[in-house]
Order: sequence, then structure tokens, then C-alpha cells
Amino acid sequence: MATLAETIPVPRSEPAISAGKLQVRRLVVAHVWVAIAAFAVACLLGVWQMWARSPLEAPAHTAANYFRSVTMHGVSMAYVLTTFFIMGFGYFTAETALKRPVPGLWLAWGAFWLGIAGVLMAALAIISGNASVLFTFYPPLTATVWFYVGLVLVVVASWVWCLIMIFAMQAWKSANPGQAVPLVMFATVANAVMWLWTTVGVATELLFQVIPAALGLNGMVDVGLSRTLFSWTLHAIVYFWLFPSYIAFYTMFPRAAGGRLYSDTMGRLAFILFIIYSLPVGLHHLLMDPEHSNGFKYLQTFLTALVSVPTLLTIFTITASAEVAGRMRGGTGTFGWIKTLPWGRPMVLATGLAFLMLFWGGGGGLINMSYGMNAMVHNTSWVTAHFHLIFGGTVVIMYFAIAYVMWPTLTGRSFPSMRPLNVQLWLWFIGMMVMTLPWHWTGLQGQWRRIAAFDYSNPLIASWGPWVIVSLIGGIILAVSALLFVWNLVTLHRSSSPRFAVVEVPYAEAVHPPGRLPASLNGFGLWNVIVAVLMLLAYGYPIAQFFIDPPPQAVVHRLH
Amino acid sequence: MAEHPPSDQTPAGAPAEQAAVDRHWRRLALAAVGVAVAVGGLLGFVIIPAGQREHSHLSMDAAMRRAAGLEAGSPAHPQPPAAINSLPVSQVSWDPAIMQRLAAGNTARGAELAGQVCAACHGETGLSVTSAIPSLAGQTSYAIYKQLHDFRTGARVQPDMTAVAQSLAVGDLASIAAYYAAASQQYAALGMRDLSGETEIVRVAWEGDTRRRIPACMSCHTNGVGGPIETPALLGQNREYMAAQLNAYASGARKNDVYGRMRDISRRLTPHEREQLARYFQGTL
Amino acid sequence: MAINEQAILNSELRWAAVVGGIIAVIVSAVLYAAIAMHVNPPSNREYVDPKTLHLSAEFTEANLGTRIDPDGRVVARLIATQFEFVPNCIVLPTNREVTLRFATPDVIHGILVTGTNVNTMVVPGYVAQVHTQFTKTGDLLMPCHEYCGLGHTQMIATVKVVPPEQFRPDAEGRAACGDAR
Amino acid sequence: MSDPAYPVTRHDYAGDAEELERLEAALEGGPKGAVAVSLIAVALLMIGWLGMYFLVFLPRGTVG
Repeated sequence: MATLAETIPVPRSEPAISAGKLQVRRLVVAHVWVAIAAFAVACLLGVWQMWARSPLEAPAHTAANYFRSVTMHGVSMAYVLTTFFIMGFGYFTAETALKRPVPGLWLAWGAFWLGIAGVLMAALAIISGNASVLFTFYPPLTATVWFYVGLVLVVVASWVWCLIMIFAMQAWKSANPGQAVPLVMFATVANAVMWLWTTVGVATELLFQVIPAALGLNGMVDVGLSRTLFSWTLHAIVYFWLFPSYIAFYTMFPRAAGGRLYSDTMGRLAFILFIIYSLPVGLHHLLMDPEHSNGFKYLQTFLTALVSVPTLLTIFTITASAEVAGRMRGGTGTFGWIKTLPWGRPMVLATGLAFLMLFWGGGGGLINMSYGMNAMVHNTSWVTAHFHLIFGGTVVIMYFAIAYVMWPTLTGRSFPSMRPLNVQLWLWFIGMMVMTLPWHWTGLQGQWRRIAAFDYSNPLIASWGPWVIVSLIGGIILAVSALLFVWNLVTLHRSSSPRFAVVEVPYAEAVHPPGRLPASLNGFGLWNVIVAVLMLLAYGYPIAQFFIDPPPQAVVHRLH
Repeated sequence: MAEHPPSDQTPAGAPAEQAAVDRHWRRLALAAVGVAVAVGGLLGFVIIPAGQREHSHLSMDAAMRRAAGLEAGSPAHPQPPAAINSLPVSQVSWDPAIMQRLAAGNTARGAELAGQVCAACHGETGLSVTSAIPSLAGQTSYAIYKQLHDFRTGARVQPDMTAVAQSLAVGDLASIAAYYAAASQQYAALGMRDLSGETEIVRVAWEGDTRRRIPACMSCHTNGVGGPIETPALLGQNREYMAAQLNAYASGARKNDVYGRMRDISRRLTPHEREQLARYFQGTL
Repeated sequence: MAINEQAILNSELRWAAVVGGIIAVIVSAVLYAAIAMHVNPPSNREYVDPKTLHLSAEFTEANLGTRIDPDGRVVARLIATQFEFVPNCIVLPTNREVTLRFATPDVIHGILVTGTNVNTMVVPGYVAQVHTQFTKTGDLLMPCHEYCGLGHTQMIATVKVVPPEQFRPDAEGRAACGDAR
Repeated sequence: MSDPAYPVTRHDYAGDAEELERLEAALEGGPKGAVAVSLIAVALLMIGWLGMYFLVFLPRGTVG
């Protein structure tokens, strides 16, 4: 990798403050490549898992290998890909949006290496077979302590990132009093703030329950408490993963489409709603659990219904932004503007495909969260389909699009052709639909999750066989798309095309750029207070009950 | 064109004015969140139990207590009576005192008792003298204690062991179990024996048979795999002993396995499989 | 026509009202199911010690399976343990309120019955309880749906749902699958 | 695919009078298209949800 790319300011904003070199370039590239490496491994394992569950004979198919693979797949996707990508993207936006050097770069590098150490620890633990507990932390089944310590290190690295993001925004605000924080940075910091709240649950569970159990310091564990603490994290973590996608919807898509963001205010409100409503809703993951009462399950179901608000608002705001762009490009009529959108641009295409997948994934989610209705689908392939559509369909496809935006800036080279990029996105979409639609169908018939193989001699299970093979084909398409993604980025690194001297990061402007904003739309003080109150109301008693009337504990079952 | 850029339309201006805008936003946000929680809480803690209690014949108070988790049961259904008595198959209890004792490991008392009472048959280090007597090497203290305790209470019957176990206090059983678990650690090589068997037997041992609902032997019977803590390890165990136990489980002659797990599994195995599994797990040095 | 910022915000607010309407529909449907059909997620804050489960009065081995309780209700008691259900098959009648009670002595399990709404986690420390009415007969699969260890895949039981006239408990009120699986 | 300079598409953001005119014209026409598309999407969503509720969930019987 040769010279640093140069940036020029977006039109109508203050001049760049540094010499124009992107100081975080190496940091971002390092983070994103770690994320992609984990992603590629996880995709290939995923294909093998589908194969193993199908009626076809899969190589090396043993139960031990299957659960090792599922654990690796989940950890790589959910913890490594996401955390490293989000950190890398955050450093990128902090410098390019604020046009200031990111404070504490040495600290960021320290966090990076801490995270790498954690990933290696966890990976070796999984490969050794002593951590085949899947990526969820549900004692009494307890992995080797290296697994948990490794993942704690990844979380600690992300905390460092959060603090750097918050500090960067604060420093910018003091230097620019009265001005609106650029939406992209506001959203990035919103994610950092939310993530700090989110990790309180899992960190408490790991530090006070799971790690002592894995070390043999306690032979018993309060299972209900551990599940409750994990649920604290389990829903909001998905929004942590989703934030970059929404950031791209609001701050990259409208520009890529050739228009403007319809409303900056609604963007800020959506991100704020994510902070406050993604946390006090985790009990909907425990709707089928005996340790919580109907009343609290209902309360959190109700709050979960409200977390659909920011997503539905986003659908409208982004569609309206697309309409503005389409009309600016000559589209007319009620639907004519759709045709005139530049679908050949990866960011535009990815957003369109992401919305289509979000339709299915979000629709499935509305059914999952509906209180007693969850019983119809809980722990069936339906749920697997739901979160693959959300994660793979909305999160990851936008990570692709973001990488395609960042890479020219980072390498100083432009993609010679958009065709391989768009082919890759289409393959991902097709693969995801082919894989997950059969899962919905078999899930409704009761096909359950997390097993290493099906007994196809049973007539009911045999009737699922063809559908499992269809979803295996979807998985293969996804893996091809993943490899093409890697190839696309690699070619840009290796390309001999001349580097351009100036690179502009294409952040969208709003139709009405924000002037002086209310403090609540330009910071997080108020929202932190509200989160604290909401968490107290929604989780206070559900956690306190384990201390008021302690339930019998279970014997720890260690895997080492 | 006058609207672009309309920065003067967003709340702006003097700090005093700004403070009023901020206050407005704060109130609005708190009110919205407050209403959401109040509605959700009212529906969940009051309306639903009120609507459901007719079916369960509960008082409003009891239905609301159930909705809030202050008493067991659903607001919509009567709670079945919990206590119906019948006799347990094993009296072993993993209460914290015993767990602590087992975890405490080797003690002088355990070594002394083992030497006096056990070693003649089971060996100083847990390698037994004949194939009909189980080796204790490689077993966890939980596994050994479970069987000693069952001999003592009569849950498992074998005249020699019953006599031995009944002559010792429960605490001594734990000490002996802890002694053998520690003494046999150097015999980890037991697990390094060569294993060989028919393909189908190896499959049952490592992968089980889903069609017959037989879990793999090794999904429980090896230490550190996360199975029930009292499960004995099989690798290197004596063939004759293992075959006799599997057959005793299958016939129901032995029934101190909690919830009949081994009785069920042994019955699903054919006599040939039981014999061959015992041979397979003994292995060769 | 949405040129000035207020007009844009108004269009967003109108959309927010639509969103509110959607949520109202879902919440109402959920409330209807809860109140008119007694549908709740299975919740039962009833403790049982997993360490002494086999010594407990209710979940001892001889007490498991389907029986008519003294108050005339059909209750099935099952153990979910690594890696099987005890008993491995239960028989239950259609069109009659039945209660399933599960407990585990070891790790977290979960159950569903294929083609029905019967679904619960089985968490050590608690009696997991499902009240339901089966609407169709047949041999339904009841697998463990939460990863519980390497033998998880083999952990499947059968729920034999029979017409009321074929549900014939013995003198003690017990009904078993017999040899059928 | 003749968009080689993407993502450097500065012509989209000329910021000149011509561009603002186009923006204003685009806003004049909206957001009726976005309203239509969004309404269709959530209508399908609700049909799906209610379909699952009435055709699958309720027929499977009570649970609690």
C-alpha cells in the first residue's frame, strides 16, 4: 500500500483542517480486513452446516464438528465481523465527517491489537473443541475460560472505540459551538452510546457468573439471572450491528442516488429512538422462558412494538429521499421516479435490496415479538430465517456497500467497473432469499434449530429434505458472493490504475441542512437519562426478583 | 429559492430562546416515553390478568400477582397441584456441602480409607485386578461418589460393595471418591488406548443413532464434555464389567441411573451392540 | 408539495400516524388472543431445585408421564435431561385442556411440539409449564430445540394425541404410550 | 455501468442554481410516490401478519 489518499471537503462545508491526508487510513483498512476475514470463514462454515443438515452426505460430519462449526460461525459473524467493521467505519466517519484528526489514534491501535488477541484466544478455544457452546452465553453449559476472556477483550476494545467516538464529537462541538454535529457522526456516536448501555448486561453476566464458573470458582450458577442479563444485550446488539446500515441509508444513499436526504431531523430522531427502545425490550428473547412473568413479558412486547417505529420511519424517509433523487433525475408520476434511480451504483442497489430483505426479516420479527404468538415459531428455522434476513440481508449487504464507498477513499483508486460489485450484491440478495424462504416454511412446520443432523427416515422430516437442499443452494450462492466481495476489494488494492489525488467522501446533504438544533437533537444527555429510567422500569424487577427470592441454582457443566 | 438553505427556520437564535426549545423537547420526550410505559404496564399488569382471570377462577389480586411474577402460574389457568409422592431411584443429592467436599480433592483421610478398604480390588491407583471389577482410574469424584452413595442406600445392589459402603459414613464416601479422582490423574494414558470396532459400533459410540433416539455414548461418557456431572468415563474401562452393566440396565436389574437414562438407552441397543461397545471402549494398550 | 421544512416534517408526522395505526392493530390482536383465548407466553415462576430434582415429590421417576390429577385435569410431567426426555412418549387427548409440566436436572433445554403452539424453554431451577388444547390427532414430534450438548440431536420425544374416546387412563388415572413410539 | 468516477459524483452536488431548481421541482412532485410505496409495503406487511395470525396461529390452538 503506497501513498495516502487525499481528501477534499464536500462542497459548502468548512475547509479541511488537516493537510488533507486521511490519518485513519491504515487503521480502517486493518479493522475492515479483520472483519472480512472472519466473515469469509463464517460463510464457508455456514455452507458446510447447511450441507450437514441436508439429506446429502457431508464430509467430516460429526456432531462435535457441527457444533464447533456453528460456534465459530456465530462468533465470527456476530462478534468479529460486526465489531471490527463498526470500529473501522467509525474511525473513518469520525475523520471524514468532522474533518479533524481522530483523537487518541495510538489508543485505537491498542484497542485493535487487544481485539485481535481476544479473537485469537476465542478462535483457538473453539477449534480445540472446548467452546462448543454456540455464540450465546447460556450456562450451566460453560466453555473454557479462554473463550470468554477472548470475547471480553473484543468488547473492551469496542469500549475504547466508543470513548474515542464520544470524545471526538465532544471536541468538535467545543470547537464549533452552536453548530449541528454532522448526521453521520451523530449517528456513529449514537451507536457508541447505545453499545455502552448494551454491553452492561453481557459484561455483568460474564464477569460475575460465567467466567467464575468457567474458572471453577463457583460450582453453581443462577441460570435465570444469566439468561436475563444476556437478554439485556441480545436485542440491542442487533441494533449495534444495524447502525452502520442505517447510517448508510441516511447519509450515503441519498447522495449516491443523486439527491438529498429528505429530512435530517427524522434521521436524528430515528437514531435516538434506536437508543431508547432497543434496550428495554430484551425479554422478548425470553418469551418462552419460565423465569419471567406474563406482565413483564407483555410490557417489553409493547416496547418492542415501538422499536419498529424508527425502522418504519426510516423506510419512509429513505423512500422519500429516493423519490427526490429519482425526480431530480427526470422521473415523473407516482412510480416513475423508481426507474430513473441510478441502480448501477452499488450503494443505491444495496439499499434497494436491503429494503426488500428487511421487509421479510422485519415482517418475521413482528410475528416473533407478538407475545403468545412467539410460541408458534420460537427456536424453529423461522427464527433462523428471520435473523439471517436481518443480519445478512440488512446489516451485511450494507457493509458491502459501505466498503465499496470507503475503498476508493482509502486506496485512492476507483473501481474500473461497477459490474462485479453489482453482480456481487445481486448474488447476495438471491442467495439470501433462496436460503431463508424455505427456512420460514419448514420452521412453521416445526423444524427446530441447533441440531447437527436430521433423521430423514421420519416422514415429516423427510418432507423437509428438498427444502433443506434448496436452502443449501442459497448458502452456496451466498458463499460465492462473499468470495466475489473479497475479490472486488483485493483487486482495488492490487490495481495498477493511477491514483487520483483528491477523493471526496460522498456524504449526503439534507434538503434542509440543519441550522442550530435543540440540544436533544445534537447530543445524548437527555437520552441517557431516559434509557436509565426505561431500563429501571423494564428490567429493574425482572433482575431484582433473582435477589429478592433467589431461585435454586444449577450445577455448572464445564466443557473442558 | 428563498428556502435554500433555510437555516433560519430551524430553532435558532438567542440562548434564552434555545433553552426554551430544549425544555420543550425534554418534556415531549419524557411524556412520550412515560405514556408508552404506562400503557404497556397497564395492559400487561392489569387489563390482561383482569380479562383472563375468569377462566382460572382467580381473584383480581391473585391474577395480578401472577402477572407480576409474585406467585407461580398463569393468570389464565388454575395451577395444578405440585406434590404427588413416589419414591426416587437414587438418594444422591448434589447439595453444596457435598459438592464442596468433592471439589476439595484428595485428603489424608481419603487415602487412608482407600488403602484399607478399596485398594485390594480396585488397586492403589484405581486400576482394578480383574475385568469384572471396574477400574476407578480416570473417573471424576462425582461419578465415584454417586455409585458409592447408591450402594450405601441400596439404590444399587452388589453384596460386596453394599457391605463396604454401608460400613462408611457419607463424608468418608466423598473422601474416597476425591482420593481416587486425584490418584488416577496420572493415568490419563488410559484414554490413549487404541480403540477399534465395527463401523456401526464406532458410529453409535461417537455419533449415536438419531433414528433409534440413541445419543452418542461419548456425548456424556467422557470427562469435560458438558454432560451430567455424575457420568462415568468409559475409555479404558473393563469390558466384562461394562457389558454386565449394560445388560443389567437393559433387563432392569440395575436401576440407579437417574430417570432411567441408561435403562432406556441400553434397551434400545441390541445385545450384540452392548457386547461390542464394551469391547470397543476397553480398547487395547 | 413538500418544499419547506415544515411541510416535510408534516409528511413525516402523517406517516408516523400510519405507523401508530399498525402498532395498534398488532397490539389489539395480541390482546384479543390473550383475553378471549387465554394465550400467554408460558410463564411460571415456580421453583424446583435441579440438584435434588429426582428426590422431589413431583418429578420422581415413577411419577412421570400423563395422569389425571385429583381435580380431574390432565397433566403430563416430563423430564428433559441430557440427552432424552423421560418418558420418551406421552399420550394426550384432543379437545381437552391439558397441562404439560417440564423440569430439568442439568442444563437448559427447550421443547416444541410440531404443528402446534406448544413451545417452552426448560430452564434448570424452574417448572416450565404449558397449558394447551390439542386440535388434531397424530404422533407429533417433540424435539429439544435448545442446544444442550453433543447429544442434542438425538433428543426427541413423541406426543401421541388421540381422540378423547381412545384416551383411557388406568385405575390410578395414568395413561402411557405402551410400546408405541 | 458507465459511472467510472463513482463514488466521486460531484456533478450531483453542483450546488448551483440549476441544481437547486431541479431539487425544488423534485420536491414539488413529492412525496406522493414515497407515500404510495411505503403504504403498499406496510399494507403487505400487515396482510402477512394478519394472515399468520388468523390462518396459522389461532387455528393451532390456545397456549399459555
